[in-house]
Order: sequence, then structure tokens, then C-alpha cells
Amino acid sequence: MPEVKILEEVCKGCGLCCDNVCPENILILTPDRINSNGYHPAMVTDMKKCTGCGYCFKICPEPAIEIYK
Amino acid sequence: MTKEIIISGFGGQGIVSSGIILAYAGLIEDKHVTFFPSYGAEMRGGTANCSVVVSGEPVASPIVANPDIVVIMNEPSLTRFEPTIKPGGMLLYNKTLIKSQPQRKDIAVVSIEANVIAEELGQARIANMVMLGVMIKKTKLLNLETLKKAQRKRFVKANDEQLALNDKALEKGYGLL
Amino acid sequence: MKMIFGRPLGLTETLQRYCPGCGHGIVHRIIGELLVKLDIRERTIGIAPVGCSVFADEYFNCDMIQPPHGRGPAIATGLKRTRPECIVFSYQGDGDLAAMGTAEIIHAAARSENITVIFINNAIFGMTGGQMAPTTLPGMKSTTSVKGRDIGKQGFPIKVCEMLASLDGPYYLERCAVDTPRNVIRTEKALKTAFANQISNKGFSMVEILSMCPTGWGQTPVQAKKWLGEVMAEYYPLGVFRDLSKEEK
Amino acid sequence: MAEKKLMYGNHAMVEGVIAAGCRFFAGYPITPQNEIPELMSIRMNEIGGVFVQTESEISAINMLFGAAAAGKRAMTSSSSPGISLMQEGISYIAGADIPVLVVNVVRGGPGLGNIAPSQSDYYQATRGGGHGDYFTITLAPNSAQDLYEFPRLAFELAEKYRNPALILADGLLGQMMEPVEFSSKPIDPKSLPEKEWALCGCKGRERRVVRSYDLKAGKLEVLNLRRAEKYAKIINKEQRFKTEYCDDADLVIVAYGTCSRVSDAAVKMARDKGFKVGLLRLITLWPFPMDVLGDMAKKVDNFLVVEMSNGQMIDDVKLATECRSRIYFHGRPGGGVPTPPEIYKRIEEVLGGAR
Repeated sequence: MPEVKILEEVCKGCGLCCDNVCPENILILTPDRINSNGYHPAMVTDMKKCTGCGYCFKICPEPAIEIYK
Repeated sequence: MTKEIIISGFGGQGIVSSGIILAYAGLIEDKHVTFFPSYGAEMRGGTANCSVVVSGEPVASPIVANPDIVVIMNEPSLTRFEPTIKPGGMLLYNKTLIKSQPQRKDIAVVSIEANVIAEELGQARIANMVMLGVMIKKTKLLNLETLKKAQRKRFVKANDEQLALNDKALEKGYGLL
Repeated sequence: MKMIFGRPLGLTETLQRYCPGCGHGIVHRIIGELLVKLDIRERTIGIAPVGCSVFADEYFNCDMIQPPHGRGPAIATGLKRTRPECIVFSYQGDGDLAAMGTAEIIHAAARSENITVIFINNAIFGMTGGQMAPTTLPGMKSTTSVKGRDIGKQGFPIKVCEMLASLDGPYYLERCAVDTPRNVIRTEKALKTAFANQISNKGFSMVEILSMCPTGWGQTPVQAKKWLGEVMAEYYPLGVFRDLSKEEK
Repeated sequence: MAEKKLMYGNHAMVEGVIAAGCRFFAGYPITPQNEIPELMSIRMNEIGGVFVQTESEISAINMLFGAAAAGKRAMTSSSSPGISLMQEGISYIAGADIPVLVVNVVRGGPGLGNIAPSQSDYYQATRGGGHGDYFTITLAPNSAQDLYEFPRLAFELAEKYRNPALILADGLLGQMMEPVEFSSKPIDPKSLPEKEWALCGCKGRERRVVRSYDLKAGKLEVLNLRRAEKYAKIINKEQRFKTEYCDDADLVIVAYGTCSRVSDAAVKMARDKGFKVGLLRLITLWPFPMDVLGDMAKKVDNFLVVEMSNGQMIDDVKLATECRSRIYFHGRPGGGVPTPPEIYKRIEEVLGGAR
């Protein structure tokens, strides 16, 4: 079962990974959390659906995403 | 002993080669030498002159303002350099191509039918070698044999025939006067 | 559990100072991965440009040099010719490569220097504040073309791949983009080819990468990636412009 | 003693550069230094070095930046307008503390000027030349032998202080032929130690970065202050010059390069006529030999500065002598070359009946 880890302090909340990137559409920007740089980091809404395809990682400029399997 | 020499003519008359041969000859005789070329704007057909200094001591200035010896190969060069010669100096000029007469009375003047002689030897472009032959004879600046060695250092790629012809021109000039 | 995707060893731990949604970071990550995958990190010398990615010398985990604006290909020539055993890449933006350094890139390509050039085309000057670049599209707004680039007065953009493809020198030229995962994967392949060419002494390789500049374009990151795909990639078609390996086969 | 060869100054320079262990040349043709790239293209090919004819002087200086950052001895040569184009690169190289050798065979300026010998790039050479706080070590040869020997000295100084070095020649020195003695054993570049800052891949060590910038607050100031200390050390230790007949002199000529040769002849003319005239020939223009001039100014009343320009080095002479003596000037701008008699005439004018 793959697992996505968002490095919340590295994420700049650009939202590239949240827009038509995830085939399962399980990434959103956190509405209620702000990191120390003032960004709303991305988060996974339903980890069980993740297939570990890595698309979110590939589009992430930082990279603030790690995927484990 | 320091001798300052200017050789002047038009491009293609072997002015630069003459200067370099003199400098090589000086070096072979273990003297201090400098050679400095000065071109007109054009590489061919324009005026060309060079300064050579041959000395027993390290050469101070490679720039020659008032030469001891001037070798003149064409008319414009005579006008330009005759007035600069040191009193008591020497002017050698190519009579074939220069119609006017040098005016200075305080210098030695030597005229040579350089082109005529060169053509008799078989090649107009060795007029410069004839002039060099005359010059070293008149000034006792360098030995004839040294010049023969020196021209071989200048014309590294020349064939034996040409080198022999150059030697002949040097000898001819040397024996003229 | 094992990490299957994550920050590659070819990048330093330094966090990048690019704006949110900037394409530089994606390309950095790809290069950082390739340095490790191709096992060249310890013999690579990278060349940063002048522009937003001037700080690239802090981000790539290999020897780096920071040249004058546009002169990367000349520096690369000096490095590669004296240290042919090293892998030399020049990372350049559109101001760096297509304005100041036009002569340098053309002649490095014409000489087919055995180097890898990564050309980030985001159609704008990012670092200096969003001025017009040589690659700014006709009609596109910038701080020095506020009503949109007027081709009558400000001329046409330069299509670098097409221009360099007119030379016999280059071995490999491709234009990619980083707006979608699919395009990112294609960029990964292109950059791998560009480095592999150098490793096997093939000569000059350049990958032009269309990249988002949300700040300079006055758009959100998501708008920017859409604009790139819909407008910019129309003007700058993606694809391979030169691949001499095809001819060798 | 090694055999002497009659050589053009520019050719002697090429052999000197190669004997100094340099195996990288990048440059763009410009008169009057073309003999250098021409012979370089042949010689580098023979000895397995690198010769690149570049698209511009800008590219040439940056190739040098790359080659030298890789830790190799690298040089370029050009003439005045080309050197102006290189200033950007020289500033970056100085800012990155990288040793390179740049040769300027100076011609008449400003602009396209002419191709005659000149010294009008003195300010440019000794004030840094490009933007920012920096200096380049500047050597002034005055013979073909110097042109052979100075590249080695230039590389040694450049590497010792991690600073660009310039050789400021002129068209006359480059085009002149003189006997040259290959006086020292050629350096095998492989015998030169690896530089601890060179870029060569980070195998087995921390990665290295060569850069000329630091945008962090206050960091550039610290860097530049450190560089100022380096410059102070160079000024202290590397002033080079030669004096001739200066001990009893009523007048000392200050000159470098071609002018020092011509002045040498003028000094001899003056001594023959009973004038007490000496010559201070400057070898380093930066650092400027100000200590010797400062000492001389305590006992010499008159200095005559001879330059092939409208007067640039004269400023440094005035500074070094703190205007304690009378400073006279004889200059030939725009490609003019002074002759010994005209300098002698100036000496006569200054000293009048003082013989």
C-alpha cells in the first residue's frame, strides 16, 4: 500500500499537484493549516486510494512530496 | 659600435626580408640586434620600411629616428628618409627606380642599378640582395659569408636554386664597388 | 517501507527560493535525479545562469560555477576542453541564452561542443521583475510591453530550437514542457538523452523546456500551467528538432 | 647558455606561455597581436593543448574563466578594443579569485583607433578595468626576451594571489624581432600541483562552487575587505622596476614598455652630453612601484614621464612622489612613438644649463 508524505514546511502551496494531476483526485491544499512560510500545504484526503503513480511528485517543484511503498 | 639602419621601399621589394637577414647576420656574429617593421596600410604595393639596429651593446631603442645607414629602394622613400640620416652617415639608393638626385652633401651617397643588375642575374626581386651586398661592403658592418648564412635562416622553405641565386646577388653587390 | 519518490541526492538540502509553482524546481529535481541515476554526480560541473536560477549553484549537489549573464556555453567550453573527463552542463534561462548569450549558444552549438545545455523558456524575465524576454509571445504583456508585445516595434520572439536546428553542429535538440506529469516524464527522458550523449562524446545537446512563471505572468500556478499548455506550447511546438542518433542507425 | 633565436615579440610570447605550462588558449583575431593566435593554433596542436578561435573576445575571456576554474593555466590575448570587450569577464574572474593570464598588445584608441603601438590602456589595466573593487596584476615587458619570460612570472603571481594577471605589451614590442634565449626549463603542466579550489568533480570531497557574487546582507563587503587585504599584500611585496644611472640624477625619466627602451637611448645621449639623467623603468604597473618613486622624490628634483598617450601613468607618478618634485611630461598619443632625440630635447629643455 503506497503512502504519500507531504513535507509541509517545504511545500509552497502552489497547488499544481491538486489540479488534474492525481488520477484518484485525492490531493487538496489544506484549508485550515498554514506553515511557517505562510503557505497552505497540500494534503492527501484519502490515502487508501493512492496508487503510488508518482504524478504528484513529478509536478512538484520543491519537491515537497515523498512516496513510500 | 652601434649602427642604426633603415631600409625602405615599396611592399614586394623584400624590404622586411632584408631587415630580418641583417638582424640574423648580426645575431650570428654575436652582436645585439633589433628589427622593427613598419608597414603602410596595404600589405602589397604600399610603402614598407624597417629599422634594424646592430650593436656591440644591448640595444636601447629599436626606434630609429636618425639612422647611420639608409637603404632606399624607391622614390618616395628617398624623399622621406634622406633628411633623417645622421651627418657623416651613408645613403645607398636604387638608381634604377629613383630618378631624382640626393641633395645632402654631409653624407656618403652610393647609387646602384639594383634592378638592372638583378634582372641580369635573372630575377628582379633579388635587387634587395644586391643592395645588401653593396651595403656590407661599404660599411664593413657584417661579413658576406654571414649574410649567406642569414638568408638561409630567413628563407627556410626556399629551394637550393633560389638560395644560390640570392648568394650570387649578394656576391655581385659585394664585388661592385 | 521504502521511499520510491523523494528528494534526489543530486540536490543539496538547501530549500529553493523560487516562487510557488515555478517550473525551475521541477527541472532541478530531474537533473538532481539524473546526476545520481547516470552515476555522474562526482564528475559533473554545473553552470548556473544569471536570472532567477542564479542560485542554482546552491541547489545542485555537484561542483558549480556562476558565470556572467549569457556566457555559460563559453565557460562550458573552457571547462569541457580542459577536463574532458568531467560532465559539464549549462543551465540557462531565456534572457541568459536567447538575449545576452545568443552568440555564445550559437557558436557552442556550431562547434558541437560536447556539453549539455538546459534551456528554461518561460517567456519572461523573472528575476528582474517580469520584463519582456526574447521569447515573450506576440501580444503577451510584460512590464516593458504593458499593452502586449508589439511585433511592429518589439520584434518577434526567437524560437531557439528551430534556430539551432538550422546549424549542422548540434547532435540533439528537443523542446519539452513541465506543465503536466506526462510532459514532465518526457522532459526526464529528453534530459537523460542529453546527458547520455555527452557521456558517449556525441557533441552538443540542448533541451529547451517550456516552464511556468506564475509571478511574471500575473497568474496563479494552476492558471499558468494551463496557459503554458494552451497558448505557449502552440507558439513553441514540442518535439525533437534534431537527433543524429537516428541517422546513425 | 642556450642558443639565441631571432624572434618576433609575439612569437616569443607564445613560446613563453607554453614554457610556463599553459595548454589553453582562446582568442579572437585583432591586429597587432594576430601572430599570437596564429602560432598558438599550430603549437597547441603540436603539444596536445587546446586552441579555440572564438566568436568574440567576450566568449574568449569566459572560456578562460572556465578553463582556469578547472584549475588549468589558461591565457588569451587581444588588443585594446578586444580587451574592452573582455572587461566584463575579467571583473567576474577577479570576483571569483581565479588566476588567468590576459595579454593586451595595445594599439591606438579610443574606438577602433589605429593599429599603431600605444600605451593608452594604462588606466584600464591598472584600475581594474571593469566594474567593482578589484585590481589586476599588470606586467610591462620591454623586449622580446621579456615577452618570453613574463608569462611564467604572470602565472606564478596570478596563482600565488588567485588574481587575474595582465601583460601590457604594445604593437611595437609584438612586431619587433630580437634575439631570445629560452632561458628556463619548460614547465610540464602535469607537474603543477592541483589547485585546492579547482572544479573537477566532487569525488571524495565536498562540492566546490566558483562564484563572483554574494547577495546575503553584508557578505560581499566582507569578501571585498578580504580582497583589499590581498591587494595590500601584493602592493607590499610585488613592486618591480629597474633603475639606471639614478644615483646622482638631476632628472629621472619614468617609463615602461617601448617608452622605457626609447628613453634608455635618450638617457645615454644625455649622459654623453654631460646631463645627469637616470631612468626608472617600471616592470609592474599594478602594483605601481610607488615606494621607489617616493624615496627618489626626496633627492631628485625633476621627473620626466614618457608615455605613448596623453598622460595616464603621470597621475601615479604624482601620487607616488606626493608632488615633492617637478613632474614633466612627454607624450605621444594615438599611435605616435617617441624617438630618442625628441626625448633628449625634452631633457635639454627641462635641465637647460644644468649640466
